[in-house]
Amino acid sequence: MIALLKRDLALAVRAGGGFGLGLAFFLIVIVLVPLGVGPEAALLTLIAPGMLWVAALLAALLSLDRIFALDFEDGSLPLLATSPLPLEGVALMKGVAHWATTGLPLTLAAPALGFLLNLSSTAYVWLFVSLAIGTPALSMIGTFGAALTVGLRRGGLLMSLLVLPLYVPTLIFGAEAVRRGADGLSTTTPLLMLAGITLGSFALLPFAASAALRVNLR
Amino acid sequence: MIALLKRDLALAVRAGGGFGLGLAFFLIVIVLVPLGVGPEAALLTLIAPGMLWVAALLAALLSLDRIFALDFEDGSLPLLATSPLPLEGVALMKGVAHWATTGLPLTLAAPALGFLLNLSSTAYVWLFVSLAIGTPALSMIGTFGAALTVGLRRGGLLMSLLVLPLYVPTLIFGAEAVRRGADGLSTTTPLLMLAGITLGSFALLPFAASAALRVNLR
Amino acid sequence: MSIWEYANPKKFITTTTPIVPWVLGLSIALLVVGLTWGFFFTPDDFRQGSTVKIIYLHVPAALMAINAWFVMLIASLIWLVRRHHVSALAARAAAPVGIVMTLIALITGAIWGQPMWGTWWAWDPRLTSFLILFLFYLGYMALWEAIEDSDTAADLTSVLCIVGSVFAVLSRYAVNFWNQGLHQGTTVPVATGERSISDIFFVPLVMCMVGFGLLFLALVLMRTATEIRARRIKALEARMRG
Amino acid sequence: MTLKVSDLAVARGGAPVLEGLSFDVAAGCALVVRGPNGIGKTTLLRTLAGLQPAIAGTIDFPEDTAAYASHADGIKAQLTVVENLAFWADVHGAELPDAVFEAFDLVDLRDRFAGTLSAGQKRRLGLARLGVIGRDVLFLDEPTVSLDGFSVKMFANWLRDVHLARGGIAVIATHIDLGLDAPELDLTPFKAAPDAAGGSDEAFL
Amino acid sequence: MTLKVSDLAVARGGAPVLEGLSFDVAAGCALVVRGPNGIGKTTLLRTLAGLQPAIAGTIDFPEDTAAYASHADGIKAQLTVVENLAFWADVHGAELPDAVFEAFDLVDLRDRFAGTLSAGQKRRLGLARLGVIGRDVLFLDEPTVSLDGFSVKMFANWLRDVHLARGGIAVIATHIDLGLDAPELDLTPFKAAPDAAGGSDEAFL
Ligand code: HEM
Ligand SMILES: Nc1ncnc2c1ncn2[C@@H]1O[C@H](COP(=O)(O)OP(=O)(O)OP(=O)(O)O)[C@@H](O)[C@H]1O
Ligand SMILES: Nc1ncnc2c1ncn2[C@@H]1O[C@H](COP(=O)(O)OP(=O)(O)OP(=O)(O)O)[C@@H](O)[C@H]1O
Ligand SMILES: [Mg+2]
Ligand SMILES: [Mg+2]
Repeated sequence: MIALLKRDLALAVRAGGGFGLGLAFFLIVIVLVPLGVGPEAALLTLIAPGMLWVAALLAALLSLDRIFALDFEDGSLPLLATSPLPLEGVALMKGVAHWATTGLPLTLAAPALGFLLNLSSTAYVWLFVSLAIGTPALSMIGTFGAALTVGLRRGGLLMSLLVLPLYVPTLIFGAEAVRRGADGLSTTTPLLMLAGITLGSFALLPFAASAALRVNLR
Repeated sequence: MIALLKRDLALAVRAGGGFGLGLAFFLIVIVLVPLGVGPEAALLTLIAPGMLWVAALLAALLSLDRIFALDFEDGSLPLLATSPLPLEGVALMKGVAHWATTGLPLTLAAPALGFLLNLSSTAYVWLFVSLAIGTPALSMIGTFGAALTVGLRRGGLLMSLLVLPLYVPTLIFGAEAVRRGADGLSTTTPLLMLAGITLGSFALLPFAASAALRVNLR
Repeated sequence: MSIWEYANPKKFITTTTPIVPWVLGLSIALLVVGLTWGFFFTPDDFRQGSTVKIIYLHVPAALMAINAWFVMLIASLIWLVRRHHVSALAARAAAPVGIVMTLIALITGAIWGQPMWGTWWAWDPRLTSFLILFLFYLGYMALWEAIEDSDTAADLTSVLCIVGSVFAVLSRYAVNFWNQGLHQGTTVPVATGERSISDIFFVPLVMCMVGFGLLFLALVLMRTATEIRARRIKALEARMRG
Repeated sequence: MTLKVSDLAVARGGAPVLEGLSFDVAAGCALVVRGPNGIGKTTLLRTLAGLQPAIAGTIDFPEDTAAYASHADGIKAQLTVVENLAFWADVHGAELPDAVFEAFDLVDLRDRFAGTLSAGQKRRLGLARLGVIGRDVLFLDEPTVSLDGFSVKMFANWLRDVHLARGGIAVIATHIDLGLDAPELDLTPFKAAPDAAGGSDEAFL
Repeated sequence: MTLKVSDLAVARGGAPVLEGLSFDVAAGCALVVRGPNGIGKTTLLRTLAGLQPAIAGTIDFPEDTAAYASHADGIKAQLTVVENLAFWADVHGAELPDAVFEAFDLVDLRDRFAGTLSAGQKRRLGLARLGVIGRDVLFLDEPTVSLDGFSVKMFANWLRDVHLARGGIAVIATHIDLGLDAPELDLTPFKAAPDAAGGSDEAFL
């Protein structure tokens, strides 16, 4: 299973791989928002926590279709399915690899980008913490969505449709944690909920994802 | 050339095609923003014009990689390139097909969705008009971006990176038109600029796109 | 004889075809009586005026919207465990009915909200979670449409339905949490059931709810039969080709 | 170790394709599957490899000993030849022996990115995977497509002298002659009748 | 109409692959290109078809008469067999003659979605495109991959009796014997020397 993780990370950093592009997309959404909404600093401060989380979510979403589609197209997936690796493990590793190439860089960069949206100073640490706790859930839920749509040609957009409603709780608790941080309130509850979602996703969704993969490989 | 348009539209409405998914994505982004930003109606009204345009832009963006990648993967593209169709015409038709399956439904639906963001009532008509004028430019610029990245495996995200800066003028003028409409100001200048961008894109970008395609097919 | 015999497509059609008109007739009768009673023979509410009467559409539709998802969930589980095609097709048939119910609830709510809260839409927890439910329906139906092979589609949509249900419940709690203390004054229901609604509203309301329930049942039975026949045509065509 | 197939029926896209297939392949033997386009060779091999369920009959061989190979070889264009093979060796917990590069004429191509290989070179890389993962029961769907005459012979030699010699089994669908001394199975007589049972739509007929 | 190639040199991935190639193919004649894997057959055909530039030499034949066909046939899985062919006919402003379906044994498959065809059936569909678009100069890269013996013969017959008979030209790269009575060109002697000129890096050497 570690071999799979290593390969996926190697592929991500090679030419044409996805590393850094999720981050770039995140940056661009953050840049577009002030262009669309207008430059008033007070307004931006108000919407910053929510928009940062929405941008993170969209960036995660946009790279989901890489998770299985490439392996499906070049025939790796049936070969992995008939290999000694359990398919649940494959799904789990795919989720981890997606997080390492998307969620992790995004989490590290988000505080630096917060200032583009004039995020209030008390919120930076909570932005970092909430993304660190919440983005793994985004990756794992996305892996499930990718597994559902892997057989379909360009299932990418359909996958977005399936995955986005599943992202709602993560988004709400994540943005709420940052907003409370910005207002100086306690962030314990939303962070606990986020942690719960992440743990639950990693515990259960690999099984759902591998079931979907098995059906799609049929 | 009409044959190509007809085929692309037929493919879009077949199973697994992209028709309606751009629209669904638009809807979902519009739903996510309040979930992230919070439910205050006054705040939403303020950011509605900008967010609607940003959402339209992201929806257009997400379906760009369908434009050429499918034809590239199954080998249609070299065959089209060696057919009697001029490659400029191919690029133009691809842009038109993308608009018909993404920009058009989005324009028709946007006013109905404006009320989710509590858009002020004077702005609805300008939202519709600005999207009707501006979304063709999004499709044509996107076609150029798709042509640039067609050879790359999963160029989708890289393409976003290339295309988004090109979208900036359209976004600024589009959102500005709606915002002025909401405030009861004159919308003539931004709408004229939008029209200019669209006409210019359709006049020039097919040539750029076909040049990019020729290089990528080499 | 076990209940599972009715899971045979032919048996299902022969059993339900004679029942459907009765169910449909009864539901229409109940709805006609309930709605007429509700609209014309109940007094206006002292605070809400005549707009209160939209409750006879709004509440039953909202209830059925949620129940339809439950039906889909149960049918999906049955399909995954026992692999009865009728079950999968019933889930498929329930989705469009459910999404229409959701839409009716949303639209009547919006129409109601305009005079009550002065806005078509507010991000109230209840409304928000309904909008999310709408998205779940949309995704579920899109997945059915996108997959060529029927059994594959049934399997995948069932998995989605189960995972989706968990997340729908989670969303409900999240939404409640998110809107806490932010949106006073618009806590939707004037009435939570029996307590603050007087009998004079209550009896026609119950009639409408039962009427909607039966209507849902009739529509799902009819649509399931249609789906079965469509599958049958597809199967026969496949055989003729092969 | 034997591969025993009895009274097998397989379906594709919900419709029965083949029925009543029975055959045994003993350790160290190969079976060449033949038949016109569309008869069901690919479907049969996928079923044997466990990628899709059979609609009737039994397939019997020791678990976790099978490997499947088709036109799509799971080759990553951005990895080099060595990296591609090393990955599959790793997944199967096997070594990456140098002999494989010689057996499949990949010595000169070791450090080339797989994306820059020609059709036949890519095919050789795909086949080399079989030499790496050390599975005993191989299901091969048109393994020699795009290979030149020399490479076909080379592959046949590997199959005979390495794989079968150590007691392996191979079931091979092919349209060309591999030069293997193996029994052939023509699928034409096993074509499913138009009204054959077992399709996924059966309940609806 | 003749295809005249003189002193051609072609490159792949920036490196020269073949050099000094000269040959003529007259109207009504075919040329079979042979050579081991990786020698440059695909590169040569792509260059002839105008999909990539030559690094030296000239290629001469009437403009807009060429068609290229390789493993990827531009088949849309979501369109039926008829729809796929009708599209290409439309693009080339040609009719869709019924004879094509017979010539390529597609009569029974007319209304099947192309995605549900077997490998060989798909290949036949891809080849049928050549019968529809009415181009005179065909560049075919391993056209018979995955075809059974009967289909290979059928294709060879179409090529001889329809395409060449009406004065067409065909250049075919293949590893198997098509049973065509055509001259063969072995590329091995034309392999570019390691220090051949014309690579994209030349200015830096
Ligand atoms: C788009 C807007 C709306 C949506 C989506 C919506 C949704 C719902 C839902 C889901 C229920 C059923 C809850 C249950 O029984 O558990 C419900 C019930 C109800 N709604 Fe709405 N609602 C909307 C607008 C309104 C408005 C504007 C009013 C009136 C001011 C209203 C008044 C009620 C009442 C009185 C009930 C019955 C309460 C009960 O039985 O618990 N709703 N609504
Ligand atoms: N994209 C590429 N980048 C760099 N080199 C390449 C690329 N594709 C092929 N080559 C190399 O160019 C040479 C010629 O390749 P080409 O595909 O033309 O061979 P071929 O004769 O068609 O072989 P085959 O019979 O295997 O199809 C080979 O040595 C190959 O390794
Ligand atoms: N995805 C699919 N859906 C429905 N039918 C299919 C599908 N794929 C193949 N078929 C049909 O199933 C039958 C068996 O196909 P299969 O691919 O097993 O044939 P094959 O013997 O491998 O042929 P070939 O030699 O052309 O590869 C064919 O009639 C084919 O048309
Ligand atoms: Mg096959
Ligand atoms: Mg080649």
